[in-house]
Amino acid sequence: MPSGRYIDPMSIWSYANPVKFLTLSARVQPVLWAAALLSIGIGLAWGFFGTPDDARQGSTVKIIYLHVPAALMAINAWFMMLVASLIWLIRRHHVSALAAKAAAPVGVVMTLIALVTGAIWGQPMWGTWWAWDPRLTSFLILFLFYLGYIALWEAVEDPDTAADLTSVLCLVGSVFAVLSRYAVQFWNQGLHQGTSVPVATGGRTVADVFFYPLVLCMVGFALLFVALVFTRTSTEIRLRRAAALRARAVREV
Amino acid sequence: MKALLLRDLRLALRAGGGFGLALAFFLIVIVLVPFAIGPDPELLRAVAPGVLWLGALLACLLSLDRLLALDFEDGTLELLATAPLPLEGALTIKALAHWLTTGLPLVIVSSVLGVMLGLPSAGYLWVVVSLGLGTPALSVIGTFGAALTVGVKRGGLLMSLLVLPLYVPTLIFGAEAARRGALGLDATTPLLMLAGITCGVVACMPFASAAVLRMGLR
Amino acid sequence: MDVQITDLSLARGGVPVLAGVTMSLPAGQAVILRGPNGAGKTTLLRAIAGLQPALSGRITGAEDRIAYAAHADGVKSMLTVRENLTFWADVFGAGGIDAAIEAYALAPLADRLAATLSAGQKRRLGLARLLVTGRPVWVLDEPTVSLDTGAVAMFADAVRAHLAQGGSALIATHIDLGLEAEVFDLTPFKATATTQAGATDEAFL
Amino acid sequence: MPELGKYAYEVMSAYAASLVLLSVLVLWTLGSSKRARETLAQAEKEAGRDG
Repeated sequence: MPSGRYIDPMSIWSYANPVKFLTLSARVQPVLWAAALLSIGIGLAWGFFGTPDDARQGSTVKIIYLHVPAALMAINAWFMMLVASLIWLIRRHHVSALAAKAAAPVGVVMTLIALVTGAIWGQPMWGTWWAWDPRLTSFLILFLFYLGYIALWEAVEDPDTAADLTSVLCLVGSVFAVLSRYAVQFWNQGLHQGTSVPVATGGRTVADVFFYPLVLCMVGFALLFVALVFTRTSTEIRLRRAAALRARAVREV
Repeated sequence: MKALLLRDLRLALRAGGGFGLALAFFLIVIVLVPFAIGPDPELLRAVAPGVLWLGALLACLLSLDRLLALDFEDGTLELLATAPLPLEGALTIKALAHWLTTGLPLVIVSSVLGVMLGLPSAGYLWVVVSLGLGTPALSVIGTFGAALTVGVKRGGLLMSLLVLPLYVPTLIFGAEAARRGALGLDATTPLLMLAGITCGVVACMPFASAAVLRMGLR
Repeated sequence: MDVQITDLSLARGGVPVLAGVTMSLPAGQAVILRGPNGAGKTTLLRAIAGLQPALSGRITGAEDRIAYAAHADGVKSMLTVRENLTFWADVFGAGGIDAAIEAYALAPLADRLAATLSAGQKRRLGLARLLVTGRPVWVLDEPTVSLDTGAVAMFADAVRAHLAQGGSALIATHIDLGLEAEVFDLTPFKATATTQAGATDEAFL
Repeated sequence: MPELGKYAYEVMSAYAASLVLLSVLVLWTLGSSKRARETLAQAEKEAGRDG
C-alpha cells in the first residue's frame, strides 16, 4: 500500500499517490490538450490541403493521416493498459488501475476510427467495404477485447476487485490477442499493404510529401491519447475520492 | 480430486443438471442452418465443418453458465477454497467434468449430425479429431470466463462477451483443420496448432482462473 | 497449536471495519464472538478462514487447520445427504461419515435428496459437514440459524465433543449455547474514521 | 478546397466519421470531468461541514 510505505518525493512513484497525481495532472493537462489539438489540426490540414494525390490511389491517400495514427494508438492503448495492469497487480497503485480503466474507451474509439477509415479506404481500393483481411480482422478482434474489458469494469461493484479482475483479463487477453493475430494470418493471407512506417527497420514505404504530415498526425494522436487519459484518470480519481469521503461520513455517524 | 469429479458428473447427470441441454442446443442449431442458408446440398457440404464447429462452440458456451455459478450460490466454492485441494486443481477438475459432460458428447454427436449437412465422407474423421482436440481448450478457457464473472449478478451475457474473443484462435485452427480435412487437403498444420493451443491453455489457464476466482470470492 | 491473531485490521468494501484485533483461540476451548450488526464478525471469520486478505496484522496457526461454515452450507440439493457428506469427507481426506450422521441424527434422512429437507435439516447437514472434515479449528458464522431447540442441543454436544478431543471453535452467535466458552466482544475494535490501516479508500483521502 | 476527384465522397466521409468520433470522445471526456469536479466539490463541502 502506497500510504504505508515511504516513497522518495523525487521518485516517479510519488505520482502514484492519487491526490498528488491530481495536482500534476492539472498542471500538465492544458499544455497536453493545446499541443494535441494543435498538432492534429496542423497535421490533418497539411495532409488534407497540402499534399498531392497518389498516382495509384488518387485522393484516397489522404485517409492515411487518420487511419495510420488511429491504428497505431489502438494498439498502443492496449499496450499501455497492459503495463498499467501489471503495475497495479504488482505494486497496487490505484492511479495505475484507474489509468488503465480510463484508457479503454479511448482505445475503443481509436480502433473504431481505424476500422471505419480502413473500410472506407478499402472500398475503392479493393472494391469492397469489408474484406476478411488479417489486419482488419485483427482489429475487429481487438475491438471485441476492448468491449469485454470495459463491460467487466462496469459489471463488478467493488472497485478494487474490478481492478484486479480486469487486470488479469488484460493480461490473458493480450496473450490471446497475439495468438488471434497469428491465427488470423494463417487463416487468410490478406490484401492489406505492408506497414507504412516500419519503425524497426528505419525504412519506409511512403514518399516524403506524405510522410511528414503523417508523422505530425501520429504525434498529435499520441498527445491526444495522453491528454485524454490524464483527464479521464483525474475524473476517475475524483469520483473515487468523492465516494471515499462519503463512505467516511457514513462511518462517523 | 476424484471425489470432486465424480460429484460433478453425478450432479450433471441428475435431473436439473443440464446434461443434454447443450446437446439439444447443438442439434437445434444444426437443424436451423439449412433453414437459414437454404437446402442446396453443395452449399451445405461446403459450410458443414465450420457450422459443426460453431454449433459445438456455442453449445459449450451455453453450458458454462452453470459451471461455477451454482457452486457459488450455495457456498460450495467458498468451502472448496478453504479445503486442502488447491483451487487450481479443483478448477481443472471442474473443467474436465464440463468437458466430459459437454465437449465429449458434442464430439460424438457431431459425426452423426455431419450426415444431415452432407459432410463429405473424408471429413468425418477430421471433424471428430479437431473437435476432440479443441473442445478441451473451450472448456478450460470457459472456466476462466466463469471464474471472472462468478460474483457478478446476471453474469451470463457478460461471460459470453468475455469468452467469445478468447475462443477465436481455437475456432480458427479447429475449423480450418476440419475444413481442410473435408476438402481432402493436408490438415496437419492447423491440427498441430490446435493441439498446441489446447496443451498451452490446459497448462496455464487454471492458474489464471484460480487467481481470478480468489479475487472474486474475496 | 493455538490460533493466534495479532493486531489485525480488516476492511470491508474498501473501508476499514476492524482495527487492532488481538485474540487467541487455544486448543480445547471455544470462543463466542459477539458484536452488533456490522461490527465485522463475518469479516473477521472470513479472514481467519483465509478467504479475505488482512490490511495489517497476523493470523497464525489457522492455515489448513480450519473448517469454515457460513450462511451457505454448500449442500447440493440434487445429492442425497449421504452423498453430500461423503463428498466433503473425500475432499478433506478424513474418512468416515457415520459419526457425523449419528451426531446430528441424520440416519433416517441419509438417503433422501437434500432438496427434500427442511431448512433446519439442511442446516444440520451443513454442520455435520464440520465433523467429516477432521479439521481441528472450527470457524462458524451464525451456525444456529433455523435450528430448533433439539438441534441446537445436538450442535452444542458436537462442539463439546470436539473440544474434548483437543479441537477449538470460534463461533459468532447471538444465542446462548450453554457452552463453557469465553466471550470475545468486537465492539472495542471498531475502526474509527481516523484509522490508518492501509484500506483502499485512504489512498484517496 | 483541394480537388478530390472521383474519391471525394470516400475521403470526405472518412474525415467526417473520424472527426465525429473524436469529438464525441473529447466532449464526453470533458463533460464527465466537469461532472466529477462538481461531485467532488459537493462531497468535500459535506465532509468539511460534518467533520
